[in-house]
Amino acid sequence: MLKNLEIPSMITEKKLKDLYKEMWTIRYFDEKVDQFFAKGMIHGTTHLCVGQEASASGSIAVIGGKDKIVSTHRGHGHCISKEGDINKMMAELFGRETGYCKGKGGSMHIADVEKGNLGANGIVGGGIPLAVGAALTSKMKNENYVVLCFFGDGATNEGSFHESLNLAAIWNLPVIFICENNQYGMSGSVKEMTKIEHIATRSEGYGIPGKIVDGLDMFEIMNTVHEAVEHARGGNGPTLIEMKTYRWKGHSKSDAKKYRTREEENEWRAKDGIKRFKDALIDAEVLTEEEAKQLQEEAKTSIEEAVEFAANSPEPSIERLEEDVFA
Amino acid sequence: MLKNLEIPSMITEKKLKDLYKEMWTIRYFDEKVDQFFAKGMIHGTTHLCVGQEASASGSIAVIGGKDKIVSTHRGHGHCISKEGDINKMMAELFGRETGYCKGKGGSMHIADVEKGNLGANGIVGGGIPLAVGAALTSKMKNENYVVLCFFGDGATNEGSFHESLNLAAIWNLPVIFICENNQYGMSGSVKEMTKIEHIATRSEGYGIPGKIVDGLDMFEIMNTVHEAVEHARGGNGPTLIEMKTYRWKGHSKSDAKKYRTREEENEWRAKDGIKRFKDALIDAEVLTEEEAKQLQEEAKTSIEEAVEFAANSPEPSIERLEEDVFA
Amino acid sequence: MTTREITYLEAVREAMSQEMRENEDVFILGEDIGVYGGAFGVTRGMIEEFGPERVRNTPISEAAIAGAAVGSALTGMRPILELQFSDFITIAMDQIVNQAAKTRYMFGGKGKVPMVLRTPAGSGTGAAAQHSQSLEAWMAHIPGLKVVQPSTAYDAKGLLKAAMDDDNPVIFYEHKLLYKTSSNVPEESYKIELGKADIKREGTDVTIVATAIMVHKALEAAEVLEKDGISAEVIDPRTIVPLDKETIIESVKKTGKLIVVHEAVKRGGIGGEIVGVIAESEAFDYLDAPIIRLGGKEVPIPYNPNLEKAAIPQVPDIIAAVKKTVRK
Amino acid sequence: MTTREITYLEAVREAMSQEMRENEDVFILGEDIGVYGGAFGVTRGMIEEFGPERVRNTPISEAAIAGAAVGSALTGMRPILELQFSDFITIAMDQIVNQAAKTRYMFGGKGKVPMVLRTPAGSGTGAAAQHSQSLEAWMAHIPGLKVVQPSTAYDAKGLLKAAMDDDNPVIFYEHKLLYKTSSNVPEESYKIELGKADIKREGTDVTIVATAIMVHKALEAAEVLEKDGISAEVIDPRTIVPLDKETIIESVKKTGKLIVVHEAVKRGGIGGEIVGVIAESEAFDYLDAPIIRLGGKEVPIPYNPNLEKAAIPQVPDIIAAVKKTVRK
Ligand SMILES: Cc1ncc(C[n+]2csc(CCOP(=O)(O)OP(=O)(O)O)c2C)c(N)n1
Ligand SMILES: Cc1ncc(C[n+]2csc(CCOP(=O)(O)OP(=O)(O)O)c2C)c(N)n1
Ligand SMILES: [Mg+2]
Ligand SMILES: [Mg+2]
Repeated sequence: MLKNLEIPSMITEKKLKDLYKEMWTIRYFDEKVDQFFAKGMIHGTTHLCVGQEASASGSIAVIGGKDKIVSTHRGHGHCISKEGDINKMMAELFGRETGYCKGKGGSMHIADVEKGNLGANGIVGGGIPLAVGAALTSKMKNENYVVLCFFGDGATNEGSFHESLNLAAIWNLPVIFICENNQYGMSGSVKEMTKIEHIATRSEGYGIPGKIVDGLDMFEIMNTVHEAVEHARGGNGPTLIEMKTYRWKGHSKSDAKKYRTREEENEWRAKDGIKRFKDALIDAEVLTEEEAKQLQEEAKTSIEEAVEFAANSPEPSIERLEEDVFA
Repeated sequence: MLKNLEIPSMITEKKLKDLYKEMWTIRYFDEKVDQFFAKGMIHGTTHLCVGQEASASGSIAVIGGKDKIVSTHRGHGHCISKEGDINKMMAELFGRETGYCKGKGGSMHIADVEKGNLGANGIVGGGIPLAVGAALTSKMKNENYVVLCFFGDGATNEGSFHESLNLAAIWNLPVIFICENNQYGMSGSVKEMTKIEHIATRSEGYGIPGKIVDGLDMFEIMNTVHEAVEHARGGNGPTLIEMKTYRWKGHSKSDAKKYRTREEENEWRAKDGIKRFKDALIDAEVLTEEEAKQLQEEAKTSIEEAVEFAANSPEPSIERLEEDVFA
Repeated sequence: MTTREITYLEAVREAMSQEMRENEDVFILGEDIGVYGGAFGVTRGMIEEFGPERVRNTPISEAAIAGAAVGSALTGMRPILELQFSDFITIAMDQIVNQAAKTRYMFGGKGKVPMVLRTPAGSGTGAAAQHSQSLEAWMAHIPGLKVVQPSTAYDAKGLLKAAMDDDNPVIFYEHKLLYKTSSNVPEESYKIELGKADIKREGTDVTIVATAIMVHKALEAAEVLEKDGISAEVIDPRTIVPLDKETIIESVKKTGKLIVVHEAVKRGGIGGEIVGVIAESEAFDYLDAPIIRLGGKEVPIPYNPNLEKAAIPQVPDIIAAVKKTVRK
Repeated sequence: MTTREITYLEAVREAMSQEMRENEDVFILGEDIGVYGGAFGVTRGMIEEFGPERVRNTPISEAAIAGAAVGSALTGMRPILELQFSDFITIAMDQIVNQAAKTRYMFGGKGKVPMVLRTPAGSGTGAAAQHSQSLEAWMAHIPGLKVVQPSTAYDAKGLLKAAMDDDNPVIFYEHKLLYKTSSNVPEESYKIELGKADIKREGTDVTIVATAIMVHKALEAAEVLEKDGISAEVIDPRTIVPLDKETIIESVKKTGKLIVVHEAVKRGGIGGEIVGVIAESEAFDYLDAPIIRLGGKEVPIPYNPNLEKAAIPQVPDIIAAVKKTVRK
């Protein structure tokens, strides 16, 4: 344990610094994407995770390279945390040949199968059964990896959520279901769309543990996910973890945010997960203000470089259109 | 309250006798159908509710004519309890013009829309969202009817179950979800297919009351459903009621029942809901042995008449094939 | 009738609003259709007028909301279900195909399911593989469903009125890229009968049957072709179930040549059905060139805008197909 | 190769069992496939041989089990998913259509989804509207899926081997009424390449393209027609994706007449696709009669056995169609 910090043992001082930088990388990445969309420079739509960095970074921090994640439409953070290459990400958003999906997928389909990121998904709840399948492989092939399955609060009202949790439960599969409860679907609030206080309550219907964590507290996140991962690796099956968080931006490209108040937004912004992490690290003397500033700066620069890379990459040639359908 | 019997106030002595006869009608109906199928006299397949009469009869006993039910593939009992016409039912199984569906539906699609039976359903879990819709109409049109929505234990693992309960919960709809937990799907036991002790636990994930009742105890069933109906009529939304019961026969036409033991079957058969009801009624002096025998006899005769009716009914003419697709 | 130019999107909204003012049984349900106004803004302002009971914001539960629509229709309401993207019908298929479409028949002619499922289809917005499909052929294959694909604001309003008046489940496809297009639309409520094709342009040399957004591409192509002395007739079936076979057959008898164009993947698309109808009809004997179908390539819709465009027929493809046919 | 007569059902089981003995990555999942042996008994005995880890009984959760198959395929397994009735694909559509079919393309050519979805289709068992559909045309419309419809025990075994060897999602339709039919089948494992039609009977006067159970009805019709001096060629595409266009085109060039027969509802069925392929091919010029498509009527499958039979093409319908065509 690092001075005063209760954290999983694999989290070194170096890792904490990396995480701090990673969180800024995520934020700057999505801030940049936001600007591009606002200027109409990017095709399609996108879902930004500004404000939600902690649930991605904290969760993925405690798993290893052979472990896997299943992400969502709001997936840039997950990808970056799972050792994603921001150049390839930005290139994909630009629709370029050098992007993760050769420009064929766009924001909603970025995946990095080699690194264990089984992909964002454009279908709300669509990735949850996939995570169960990936965990089944781990079990059947004795590969001993775990799968972190991310989804939003809105997704927990899809049938796929229900069926998947039950299936993973009865088969004791090594999958951790992580609900990033940012209080809203597109516009429907959890309060309106469910009659329960906490989504974690739903775990009871599947006979698996349910946990509620402050989704802006990196330490609570790391500890809780770590515990669930150990539980899963021990052959004890899945856990449902609800992380209370908030998206700072609108749902997607165009969103007047009429369904929530400015006050609410400000309250949540004040709880900024990055700032809290920084304060804790400085408190624990892992980081100095100076270093913090530098890491933040490095993150920012890396995004500029990614933009550079993307902008200089070629468009996919039309001849590629009909490739990649079948293996 | 009738002597020593705790029952909802609308249940008169006459009604109790009717119910006793009704339960036998259900049993004899399905025993007869079983014979016909065994002899290959009926086309298709069927799902018999022999042994499960109480959950149908007891539940439907406490609702009125304008209330509605949504039934399942194992739906003969529900239909009979909801004032179904056994002649039309038998004729439907025979595929005749005079059947409920003019011979077009068969066992899995018997419906009596006028009587408030919105139909059996061949899709496990397929009727649950329909029940929510019917309850929505009640609310929007201020019709103040309730909907009893039946489904099996297996159906509670379908996404439609989950989505529907949540939707009915947040909209406070007057629907009572009744899980006839007969311990098995086709062959998968509740023990294998869920990790929970009681399906009623799932109610917690929707913020609605969950009740567990002995599905072979007519009185417990009537009281519990009655309470849920009052709750719903009061605008307080749905309840999930789990009724523990057992199907005496195989799942459908052909079933070697390898997934369960003879001992288990015998244990459950010993708890026969009809016999228990009779004993209680005799105890309470609502019924004499004599009367009981007579009612049972009447039930049996009515089935013979239904067979007669069906057998003498005409086949639908081929010209009718393309009718009834559109209204 | 007083008309004015409004957009396709406004036409859809106006048809719903007028109907909801007149018929208490009509209501709309769907994801984010309240203050958000729906993913494409079609219902914007409606919750303010009709309130949250009649403009019902739902959870993200496509199966349940589709089933709730079916169940409410079966018991006397006339729901309009807005499905955020037509691709999401994949989650609601049981309720649409096994329940809504079959209920009346299975019940032997009892009960009816008067509902409209409105949903935006098609590519062109960069939303990629899971948000850009054109799956109307699936629906057309299911007895018990009617399938509508308006191509103009005028048609959208009149066809939606007919769909809402129909006592059966109607799948109403709105093409995303058409939402902002406009045409002259009467202020009053009016109905365009389901099953009547519209000859969007008369011609004598070749018949082009085109659906949804392809109607506009076909018209563009026809204009170019005119300069080359080729007179193309452009037919918009408007509803693919029921399909107005007569109008197409008559046209082919006149021109002797047929091109069918849709955005949906060509393989298994509704184009095959139209070709089949002609190939077994009296018009067959009038054909003097092979029938050409144009449709989407056999790929999921890609993200990159150039690839995205190349995945579906464009004006030059139509021109080339016509020239090939006419030259024969 | 040693052959013996076994049923279609046994052939399917044997193909799976042989593969599972050879390849540890292959497993099967589905509802009641354990001691119950599956709704039609196809997997009977398999859990005893392979154990419950490789013959996985699932809850009634079609979306999740389909998704679990996709997810496990994407990570290195080769699952076979048994869907109890093909109608239930309506509940698993998102996972099949939006995930399995598109994953590789969306990911820009990374990842693969080697899975087989086996499922019984068709009418004739009295199971009525929700258990008797033939929905293969839906699948054929989706880029990224392959679609197989074996008509004999021999084909079933060889095609299933090819499907299991394929690195892509394959939808494998088994016709319920064919399960008990038998033919000579080699004991050893063998593969029939996907995309190769089989000429089940050679002929010169008319080409009949028939799928699944209709192959047998077409053969019966051909025998009757022979007595009337009409020589019919019967082609079984065996896989509708990929479709062996060449074989069909060559045949039509020879006979000049085409009948297409399938059990699925004619409107929007795969017959339209086949007609479309011919109508735009070089074979068009050889046609000397309209092409007749036979398919299911525009009704849900009814329960009554007479109505049920009348809802789909029967031998006399095929004979009548051929006579009408040949007379022309
Ligand atoms: C099946 C499906 N339904 C609806 C949508 C449209 N949609 C995209 S994101 C979204 C909200 C999802 O909410 P949540 O799961 O809470 O995730 P968040 O966006 O808040 O991260 C909706 C409705 C979709 N993509 N897929
Ligand atoms: C969607 C769907 N999946 C599978 C089936 C096949 N099937 C019919 S009944 C049944 C078992 C249902 O179990 P349960 O819900 O417990 O009802 P029970 O039969 O025990 O009354 C199954 C698997 C079906 N009809 N529909
Ligand atoms: Mg959310
Ligand atoms: Mg059961």
